[in-house]
Amino acid sequence: MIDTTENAAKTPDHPQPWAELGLRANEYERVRDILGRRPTNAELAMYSVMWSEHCSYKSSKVHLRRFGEQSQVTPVGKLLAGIGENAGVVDIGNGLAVTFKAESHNHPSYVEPYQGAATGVGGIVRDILAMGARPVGVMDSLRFGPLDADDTQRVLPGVVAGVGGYGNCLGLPNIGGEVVFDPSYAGNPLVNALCVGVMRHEDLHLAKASGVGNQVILYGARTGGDGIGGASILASETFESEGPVKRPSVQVGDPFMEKLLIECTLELFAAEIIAGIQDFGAAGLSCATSELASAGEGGMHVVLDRVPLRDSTLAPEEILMSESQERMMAVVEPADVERFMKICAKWDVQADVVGEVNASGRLTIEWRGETIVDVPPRTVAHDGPVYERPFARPDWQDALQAASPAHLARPSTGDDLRATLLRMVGSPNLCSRAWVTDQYDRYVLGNTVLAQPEDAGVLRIDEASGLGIALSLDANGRYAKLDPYTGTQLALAEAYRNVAVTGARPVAVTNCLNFGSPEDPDVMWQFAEAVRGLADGCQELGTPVTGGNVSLYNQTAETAIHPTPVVGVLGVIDDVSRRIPSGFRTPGHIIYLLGGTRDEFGGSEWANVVHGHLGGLPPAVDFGAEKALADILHSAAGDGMIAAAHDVSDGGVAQALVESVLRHGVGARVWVPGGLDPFVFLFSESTARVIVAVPHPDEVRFTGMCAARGYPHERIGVVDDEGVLDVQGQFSVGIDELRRAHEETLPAAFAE
Amino acid sequence: MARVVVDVMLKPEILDPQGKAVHGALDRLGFEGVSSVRQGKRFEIELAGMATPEAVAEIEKAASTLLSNPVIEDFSLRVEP
Amino acid sequence: MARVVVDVMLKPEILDPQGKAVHGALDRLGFEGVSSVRQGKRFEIELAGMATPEAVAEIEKAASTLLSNPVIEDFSLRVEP
Amino acid sequence: MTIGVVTFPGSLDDSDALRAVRIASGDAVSLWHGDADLRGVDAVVLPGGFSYGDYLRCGAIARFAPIMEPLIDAARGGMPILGICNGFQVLCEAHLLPGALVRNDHRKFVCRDQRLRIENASTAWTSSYEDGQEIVIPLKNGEGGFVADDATLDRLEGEGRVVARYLECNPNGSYRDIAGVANERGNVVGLMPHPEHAVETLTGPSTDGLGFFTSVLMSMAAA
Ligand SMILES: Nc1ncnc2c1ncn2[C@@H]1O[C@H](COP(=O)(O)OP(=O)(O)O)[C@@H](O)[C@H]1O
Ligand SMILES: [Mg+2]
Repeated sequence: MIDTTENAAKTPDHPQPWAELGLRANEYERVRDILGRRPTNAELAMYSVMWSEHCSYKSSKVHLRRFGEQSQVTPVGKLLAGIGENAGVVDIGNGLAVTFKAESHNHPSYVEPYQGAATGVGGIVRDILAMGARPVGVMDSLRFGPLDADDTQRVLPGVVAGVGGYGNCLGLPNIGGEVVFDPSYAGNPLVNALCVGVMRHEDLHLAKASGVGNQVILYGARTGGDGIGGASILASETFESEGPVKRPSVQVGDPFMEKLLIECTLELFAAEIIAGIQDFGAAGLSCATSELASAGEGGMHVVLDRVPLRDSTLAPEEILMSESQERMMAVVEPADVERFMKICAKWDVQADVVGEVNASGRLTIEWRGETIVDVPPRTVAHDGPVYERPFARPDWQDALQAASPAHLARPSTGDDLRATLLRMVGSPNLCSRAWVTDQYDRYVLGNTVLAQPEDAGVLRIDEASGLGIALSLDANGRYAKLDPYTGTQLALAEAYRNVAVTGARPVAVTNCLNFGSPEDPDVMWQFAEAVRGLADGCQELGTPVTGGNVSLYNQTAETAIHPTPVVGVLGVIDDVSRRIPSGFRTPGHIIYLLGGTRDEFGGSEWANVVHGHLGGLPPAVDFGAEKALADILHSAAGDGMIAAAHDVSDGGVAQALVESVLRHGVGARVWVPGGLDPFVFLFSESTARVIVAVPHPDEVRFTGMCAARGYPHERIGVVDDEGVLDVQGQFSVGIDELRRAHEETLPAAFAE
Repeated sequence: MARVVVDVMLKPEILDPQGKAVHGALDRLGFEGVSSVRQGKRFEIELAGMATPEAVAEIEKAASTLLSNPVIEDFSLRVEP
Repeated sequence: MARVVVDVMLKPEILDPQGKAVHGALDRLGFEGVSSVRQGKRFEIELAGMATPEAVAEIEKAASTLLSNPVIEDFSLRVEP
Repeated sequence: MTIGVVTFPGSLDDSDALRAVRIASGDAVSLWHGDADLRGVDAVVLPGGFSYGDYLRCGAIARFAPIMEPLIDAARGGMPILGICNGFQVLCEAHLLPGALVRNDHRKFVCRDQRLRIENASTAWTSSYEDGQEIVIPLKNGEGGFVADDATLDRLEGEGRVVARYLECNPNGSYRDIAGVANERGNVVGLMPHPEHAVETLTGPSTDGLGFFTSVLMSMAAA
């Protein structure tokens, strides 16, 4: 029997499975208050999925408000859309705008690595598309347990193949990301995907259903029973607490369908027949209808029978909750419906009118001629519960910070330093990522100016003027564990610097905040600190947070992952032909280290690789210095003074030098600056530093600029073609040996 | 020498984009009367020895862990004469 | 309503990297006594009507033109009860 | 001189191929898979991508698109046709070129800057090169292993129809390191790597790919 609104009003005491659907008793009571009766099953499905942690941000909202309170102006102008929209939109000049956002697909990728990662890419691409933008690139930030753990062997190849399989098939270049190994992610891999898109200012489409009489069209894939309850159940509960109502909760992606959906949608935009649009993410129709209706001024009526199904046995509440991929919803004026359908037919995309915008102020849904949903849409989509979860600095935090790395044995002779270097460059977090990134197409679309292994991805946006963008995605869970406030700022600083070394001007920020259970006050404190750190950092840098994503409950039993705030920074470069690449190429170029080096090893890769140690304080952040450094790089790029630049971060100057010489297989002679301990010089992870290669004729001009701005700069070596990296007075090591150590690790780990 | 065949198909409720594409192509090429197509994998496993119950049990275990992912796929196994 | 199953396998002389990889994985997991693995495709085609000789002949034609590439693959077809 | 580039559902490198034609100073025309019409072009590029999602077999479904009928006729009549990656697969499926392309031997998608040797500089698409010239252009595929039986391979070698061969590394298990082949007449060429991604210093590893496009423009101008 159909549970109609009429029926619900008559049977107030009918027991309902609200707890199994993830609602708390107080939340269920609130639904009853809002409706003035018990919800129907369909309404219950909608509220439960939309009020889940994943969709409602109920634990994180109070903290995330900080981002919106900041200035929404970037160094290149006002945001065209900010927090609250599907994705933030940044004006980059020439009438063009860029939108970018990252999203997590952690738990699905653990359950079914290939499909979990693939549908993660698919979801974020639709988000960008729904802003009115043509997607032009993707990135992926990945974290796994130890490299040699069985589960990593199972999960990583599937995740990488899934990210590649979906993105490659869509024809979106993959321009960067991260791969990190740490025991804290064992059984809890993190798969964060980012998409960036481009539009003309006038094409900005915001998700809303307005205009009484306008038609609501569902287009794309048919709706099936896959992924039902995925949103509320997959993402918002820990692995252990799997309740009884779990359906097969994995979705399978169809990137070909998505490619058609993209081309079709872009043609619809160009034809100017879209009044409002919404992608289908988690929570499917529940989400799309209630969000569209809630953001518009009127109401909406939907005839659920008109939703094309892949499985005719689905119940109405299942149709509302299904997470079938590759679907979109558009609001279209009646006169345009025919043209809409024609364009869909051209691309072989199914489209059906499923509803209409009205002035009722309510979202009503009918099934077999009866009303099964009648709700105020805001209460579903925007006015969900908000929790002020208790948080407190963990009682172990002091002990962790007191366990300084100062007492760890350090290499003292040249031979020791050489052995340490070789061990580090081959270690899981510092070795070459080529085994992963060679599975991604970085060339498609023909606008990729820089991609992996460069510090940031750079895309040409406007062929005529050379206007382009740069993007980097970074995080360091070890730093964040030691101090979540500073650790988050370090992620911001690194992403900012990675963008700056290409010569681009960093302008805006997105994030994906991966944490454990918000019900644990320790975790909630980490989260609050991370948000505070990011907000303060962005304020200082003048780069607003434009949007982001939160993934909570990343934990197995009582153990949470390291707090892992992944930060994405977008930069603008006026002329991509001025970009600075990262590798040394030309013998005779002079190598400079910009920025000051201190004895900073808390959370460092050296402490991790050599001693398995995590303790002390992470490196200090200095946003003033980061800004000054970015300015220098930007000016130097404009004047063509620098031939190569590479960020110094994990593994220190040693790692940066190794990557710089291996890029084009040249050699280098390097000396330890006076007054610096060779070990500290090589392996400290002090921030606000880069190494650059300067052609001899530009040297005076370049150092003059650094001096004028009071920025520390030290001549530390010269590029040569001797085939060795020589650290004078300490050791030297052949490029071939370095290359082997750097490149063997991942292929060996995943050899068949 | 015996042969074990393992067929792995996506569960019925899971989207099968490949089957869908093949179905579409059959329609366009004018092959009529097809109501659905599902595409799966077929493994032909040759054993060095006989298909003893132990050997088959081993392959069965491999089928459920390595050859298929029970979250999205079903498998069936048979010994060929 | 009838079902036609089409199995498509690479010709024996064509290298089958997937089968080889499965074989390697079986070895590493300690499944012994496997002498070779080949991986192919299985199509389950549901007909709207009966499996008349004409309908089957149609599917046979589809199998040899669309579902398999005769340069590298062999197929076999059977009607399931 | 006009060169058409066909867009199938799932074509990805079509805009790049059009750009490459323009950079080589040709007139680029976009062709649609659903039209049985070559719009009067002088040559055609079948671009890379995942037509129909590469489901079933790469190129197997695209091979039956309406545009393939006039294209197959034109190919038989001597029109220069270049199939890049997915386009190569379509040409093999259409039996305009011998052999087939199968899953990479390492079973992973691979994207790398690939060194090649041009083995035959007398086809419609390679006349700007020298025989034996080495070039570096991007390669990106999941099913790029060229296979054929020995007799076919011997015939291809004997008739000089191996157009390009992989050097330094065989990235996908292709028999005899074959990266590209031609039909008997030399007007139809299939190539697994992507010359259209190596036409600008800013975005490619080299500009070595431009020669494919200048070759055909020059040979047509001469004809
Ligand atoms: N999962 C990935 N996807 C794409 N590119 C990646 C991925 N992981 C790492 N990379 C790329 O590999 C290079 C090296 O990565 P990493 O050492 O983490 O860079 P950095 O320390 O500068 O952030 C960078 O260009 C980065 O973008
Ligand atoms: Mg970097």
